[in-house]
Amino acid sequence: MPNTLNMVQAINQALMEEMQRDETIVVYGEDVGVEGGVFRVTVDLQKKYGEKRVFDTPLAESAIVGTAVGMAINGLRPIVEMQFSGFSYPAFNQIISHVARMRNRSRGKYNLPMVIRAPYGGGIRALEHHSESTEALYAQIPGLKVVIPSTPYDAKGLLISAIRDNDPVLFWEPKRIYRAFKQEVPEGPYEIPIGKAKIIQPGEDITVVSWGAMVRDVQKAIEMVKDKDISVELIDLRTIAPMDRESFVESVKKTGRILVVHEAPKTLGVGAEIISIVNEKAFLYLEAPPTRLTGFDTTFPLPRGEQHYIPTPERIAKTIEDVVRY
Amino acid sequence: MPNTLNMVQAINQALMEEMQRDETIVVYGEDVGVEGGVFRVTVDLQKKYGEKRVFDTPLAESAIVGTAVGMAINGLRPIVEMQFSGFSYPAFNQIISHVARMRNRSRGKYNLPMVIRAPYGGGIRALEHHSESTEALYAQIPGLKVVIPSTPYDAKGLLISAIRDNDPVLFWEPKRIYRAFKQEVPEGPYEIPIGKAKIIQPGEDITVVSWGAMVRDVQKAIEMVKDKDISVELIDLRTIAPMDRESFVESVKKTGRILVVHEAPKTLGVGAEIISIVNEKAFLYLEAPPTRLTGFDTTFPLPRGEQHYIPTPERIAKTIEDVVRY
Amino acid sequence: KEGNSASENVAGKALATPVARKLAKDLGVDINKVVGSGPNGRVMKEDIIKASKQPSEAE
Amino acid sequence: MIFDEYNPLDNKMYQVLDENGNLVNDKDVPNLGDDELIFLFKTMLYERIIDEKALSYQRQGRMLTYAPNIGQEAAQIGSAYAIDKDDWLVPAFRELGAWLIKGVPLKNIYLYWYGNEWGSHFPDDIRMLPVSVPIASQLQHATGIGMANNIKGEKNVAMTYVGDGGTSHGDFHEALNFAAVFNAPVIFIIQNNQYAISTPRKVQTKSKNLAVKAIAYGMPGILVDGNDIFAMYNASKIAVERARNGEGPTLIEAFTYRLGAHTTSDDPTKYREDKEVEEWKKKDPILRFELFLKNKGLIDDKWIENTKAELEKDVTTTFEEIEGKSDTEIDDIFKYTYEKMTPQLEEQLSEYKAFLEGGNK
Amino acid sequence: MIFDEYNPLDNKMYQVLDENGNLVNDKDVPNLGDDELIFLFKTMLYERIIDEKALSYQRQGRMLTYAPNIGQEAAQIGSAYAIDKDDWLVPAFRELGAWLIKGVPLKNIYLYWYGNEWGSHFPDDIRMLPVSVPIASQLQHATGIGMANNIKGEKNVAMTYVGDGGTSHGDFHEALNFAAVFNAPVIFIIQNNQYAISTPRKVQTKSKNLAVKAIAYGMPGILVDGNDIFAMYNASKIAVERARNGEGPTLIEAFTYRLGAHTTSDDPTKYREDKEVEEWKKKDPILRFELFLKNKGLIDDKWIENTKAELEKDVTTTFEEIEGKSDTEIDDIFKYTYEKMTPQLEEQLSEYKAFLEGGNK
Ligand SMILES: Cc1ncc(C[n+]2csc(CCOP(=O)(O)OP(=O)(O)O)c2C)c(N)n1
Ligand SMILES: Cc1ncc(C[n+]2csc(CCOP(=O)(O)OP(=O)(O)O)c2C)c(N)n1
Ligand SMILES: [Mg+2]
Ligand SMILES: [Mg+2]
Ligand SMILES: [Mg+2]
Repeated sequence: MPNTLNMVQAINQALMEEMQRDETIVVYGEDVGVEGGVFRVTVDLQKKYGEKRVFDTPLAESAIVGTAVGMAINGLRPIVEMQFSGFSYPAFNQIISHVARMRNRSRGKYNLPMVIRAPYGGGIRALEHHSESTEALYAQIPGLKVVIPSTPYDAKGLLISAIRDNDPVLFWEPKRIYRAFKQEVPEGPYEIPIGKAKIIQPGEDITVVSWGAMVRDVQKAIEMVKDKDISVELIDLRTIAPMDRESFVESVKKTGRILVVHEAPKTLGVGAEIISIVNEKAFLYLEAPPTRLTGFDTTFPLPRGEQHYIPTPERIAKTIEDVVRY
Repeated sequence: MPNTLNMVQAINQALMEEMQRDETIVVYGEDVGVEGGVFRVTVDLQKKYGEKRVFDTPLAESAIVGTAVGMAINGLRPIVEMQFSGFSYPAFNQIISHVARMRNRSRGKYNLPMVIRAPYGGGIRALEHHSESTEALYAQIPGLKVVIPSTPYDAKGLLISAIRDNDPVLFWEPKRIYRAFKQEVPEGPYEIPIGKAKIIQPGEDITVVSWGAMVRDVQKAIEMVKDKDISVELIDLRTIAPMDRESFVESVKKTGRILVVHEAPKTLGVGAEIISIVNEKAFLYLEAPPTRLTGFDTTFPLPRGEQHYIPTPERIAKTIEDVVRY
Repeated sequence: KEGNSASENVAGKALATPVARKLAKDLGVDINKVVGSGPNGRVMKEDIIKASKQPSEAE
Repeated sequence: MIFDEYNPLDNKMYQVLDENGNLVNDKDVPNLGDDELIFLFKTMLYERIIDEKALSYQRQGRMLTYAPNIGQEAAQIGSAYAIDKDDWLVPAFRELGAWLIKGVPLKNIYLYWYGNEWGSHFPDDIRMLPVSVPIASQLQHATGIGMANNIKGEKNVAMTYVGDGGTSHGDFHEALNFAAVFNAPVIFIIQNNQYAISTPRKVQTKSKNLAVKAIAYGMPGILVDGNDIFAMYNASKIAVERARNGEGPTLIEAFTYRLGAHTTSDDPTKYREDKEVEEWKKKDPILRFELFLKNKGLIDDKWIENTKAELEKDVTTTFEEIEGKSDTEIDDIFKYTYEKMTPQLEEQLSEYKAFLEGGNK
Repeated sequence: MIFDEYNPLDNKMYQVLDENGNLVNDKDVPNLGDDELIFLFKTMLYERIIDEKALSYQRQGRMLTYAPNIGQEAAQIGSAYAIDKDDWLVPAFRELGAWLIKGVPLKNIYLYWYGNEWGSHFPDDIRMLPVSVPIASQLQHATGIGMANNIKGEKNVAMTYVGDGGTSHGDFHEALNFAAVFNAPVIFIIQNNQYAISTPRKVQTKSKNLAVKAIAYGMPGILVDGNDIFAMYNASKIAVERARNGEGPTLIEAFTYRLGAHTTSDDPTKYREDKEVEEWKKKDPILRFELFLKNKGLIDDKWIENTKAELEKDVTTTFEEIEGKSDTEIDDIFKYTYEKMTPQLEEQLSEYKAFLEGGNK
């Protein structure tokens, strides 16, 4: 039977299967139990695995993450949800001061096999704080891994890897494409390695790096420039930290040009790091300035403005052309 | 009478004078009142201005910042202290969700003329969390300004500007040089503009950008390469956000080479942003890869390891040479 | 690693700094055809200037 | 004093008007004129209609996500009516009735939910903060406002709101603790509507009720029937007077119920029984106030019908004023990040405009 | 049951042994053998000597910043003695006595304060977390450990510590609330030593005492003389038994005093009167326990003298084992960020080593 799933379903399936395999896995957070999450990502988990392993908590992100630290030390593999990535900030101290550092602090006596999941990014015409793309905040913290899938297939495989990883992983789910499309997703477990980007399509003239929901928009842009005889190599970063530097460095050595597209603000966004790495590793191959197309350096606007904020396929296409024609 | 002050004294004097000038200024935080702060930065303020305007709070960073938001809306200009920048994380939600956004959220009805001060950076052989350099976390947040002085003179002038600014300013004080040296500091008020870097010395062969305590180490490194006939243009960024892009872009147009030196971890540190800007604005002038010399992508070590972490003048000198000889 | 004979540009694209590339463009030199004398066959500014002074060789 | 009589440790709940519109407690009828009573009732109706209209617009695809207040009108209006024009109102996001009492024009409110930041730019003389989405974070702002009043020697107070869910958050703890320590003139209203999205009150905390949490801060707390506008008004009035007299903060738990969904994105049948909802419908705060006013001869069905029609017209007109005309202006996205645009922002704005002017989108 | 007898709302403090070593409460003498009593006393002496030695090393420039425990030995040792080997200890940073009871080697402890991460790598079988510097954050870890025990069906408990200052923090609130909601087997010990650095207890909170804060979470709380090792042990033992029997968490306020400075960087004369310190010196927990044991004929001056000499030797030897030999190995800075070094870290490490090998530093 073909298993054609959207991203919500693929993530749910990964959770279902992994919880079956490993009974030390627990899932908790605000509204993840009875209701199955505000996006229904954890639906039916409580029915299947009971209230001990899947449960709702009081409304307190710091404690959700902080207790997960304790649980992980005490032999469980907690998977906790931040209802939106924009509500992870109350847990920021636990994340940076403990989640990221317990292994190093204890010189390996304690490690934290935990996953923090959150719906992430803009584009669903939501209230303030519900559209955040702040992966750069977390990707800069030593000791954390940050993963952002762009397809149902990847979401399942990456989440399984995240769950099995012995280090803490932030799993940020691009909610804009939660239900945007379905894909064949194999039943049963498979791992997609953390720290490995994916070349979505090879090309000769320019390297475009993106992740999450923006990948689809880049693909649309690529369609638009096809008739202009521009051949794009598209890389889906998939893991933001630790970053797969070789993927785009090797690509740039071939194309000589690179564009990073992300939804987060420009300043100190992940694009900055990618460009710096390209400078370090492929400087002599550069034929045009490494370029960023990103959200603005402003707060993400309320719905009546968000269409301006997220780079559109048209803007991406134009920027690709600009870089290639440089 | 000459006013020769170290940085602690210069900051204290700025606070003293500004509180005199403007009675809407209040100063509070953990141990800032009776004790005058664990580094004695706020010493004697309570004596002079009383317990209403200078006071100790319960131990709760989120409330310290959160109440400052309310105070600023209600007509005061609060200056609050985080005892160390590594203890600002419990306030992270207030900072990113409110401090940075109140003006935009209310379309200008409310603005927040407040300053968050904190001792910052490593090098004093302190306990865990007491040596953090995480300016990149805050500098990427739209709506915040982030200032880091490198001398007593600048500290006073920048702090006065920060206090008078109608937007929230994070004033991060490099504690390693709190008492490292004295400088002539004029009595009475003067402003050093926020958002303007300072060319500490002009040079021809390479641009070095740094800030805070690292500036002194770069200066030592410059001494070391002098006899190698390398002429360095040294820029003290002073404001991390919003960044004075022209300062280093114009410099690179002249030197063709740039090195950024900071204490924070490499990945997604402020160096990445500077290098990306150089790529955007001065690409065709580049004669060598823009380079970063930074802390490692690890947690800042406990005292017996910190000598390895912070780039030394020797490492800086070597890197300057490498870039120039490229 | 210091060899400057096995220039990579023979196979395809030149290794060069942005400054050198700009110079080549300004002087109307196809940088991919210049033999580099720098590390790893990097095309140096001098190489470009030299090439610009020579009549273009047969392809 | 009702704060002594109704000790939350005994789980006693303060009530004046029962479900049938009868006074359980004659002596506690607030000293309000008939015009005031009618004004309060009318505001409750207005609130209800605003909610119902918004929900119907939303169903028609004309409105975005909306958080209704149905069932909580008394908790909001009864409390907010106890503060004055110079006092501050610091909302969470579900206090429509309080905002209306504070004088926020409906146009602002609808504009906010319609997805435009200008909705939160209230008229100059309205001392209310914008909606605060991060749960419980606003309480600290209220405390800060109160602290500032003490510092400046002003007599204003701040009234602030949080949900039952919000009491679990660290910011709740810190805000109340600071308020007590600094004797800040703040009234903390918990709208305990029994749910935080799908999560029932009993999952939030094991404390006997939410009012007892006041003990942890050394401030008075009281459990009040939140569907009883008189009880809410009385308790709030006392708290406001205490605050104004320099006696510090107060915690009020308004025991109420969210009759509708959490927001229009929510389906409450997933986590609660219809029966429960039906039971609470009988306690509808509008119903009992209506009965009281009718008994008193202040209103009748005709009056209600006319008033509703008039209010509905106002609501419809207001919505139409913003509908389809409220797209964000591009400049506005950039102009309010700082007092003055940074060179970075100017550059990004002009690049984007150039792109659009190039005939692109 | 002492938790009923000593209601924190009445501000009653539980005490067994008074300042003069006399029993105020005969029936409450814990059922401990003579060897155990002597062990406890010896551990108190050991703790005192470790502190005093560390302070003197620090003054000599041989030790870095150090946080002494002097005066708080009973609060720490009395509580920690109530848990078993399989139970978890989740420290803040000022619980030296508890760590010793838990079996952490002094070498680890000194190594930690000496500035090397290996100090926090306790022997495999010791269920204790490293020092948690961010105030109150550790409480949530303890709650999580307790929740995990419930999920796994294990009978261990977690004992965790926080200071009076820490009770003001949001993390305190959330940790206690979660613990109660999930009925987690956790014992929360507040060491109320009257100061958070320079900030006195009365600035932290207006609550009657810190134990009443338990009411906000629906858990039992008790105020205990923290300088009385018997009272601390008894209250803790009951709390541990409750936790182990599935009755959930308990809050214990140990009323004590920090006789020394906050840390070696602190000068307490800036913020408190010598007189106050002198008053508290009379309540020294070692003093009263010593008197008790002497009255009981279990120890005498000679024994004390010998024991101190023996302990001092141990302390000196241990410090000398680490002094000057505890520089961090470069690889260690990189190796424990992740299970496996990332390519980035490998590169940074090898670049740095290459730099050093190039004869540089
Ligand atoms: C810090 C934070 N976490 C999560 C959310 C998502 N969220 C929005 S409303 C809500 C429930 C709030 O419940 P309650 O405080 O009882 O208020 P009510 O919705 O019942 O009015 C949640 C979890 C949020 N807005 N902020
Ligand atoms: C979140 C945080 N803020 C500030 C500090 C700095 N700091 C270290 S100890 C301390 C006081 C702690 O007081 P208390 O909780 O009473 O514990 P005690 O030191 O008295 O044992 C402070 C403010 C910190 N470690 N963590
Ligand atoms: Mg994992
Ligand atoms: Mg609620
Ligand atoms: Mg204390």
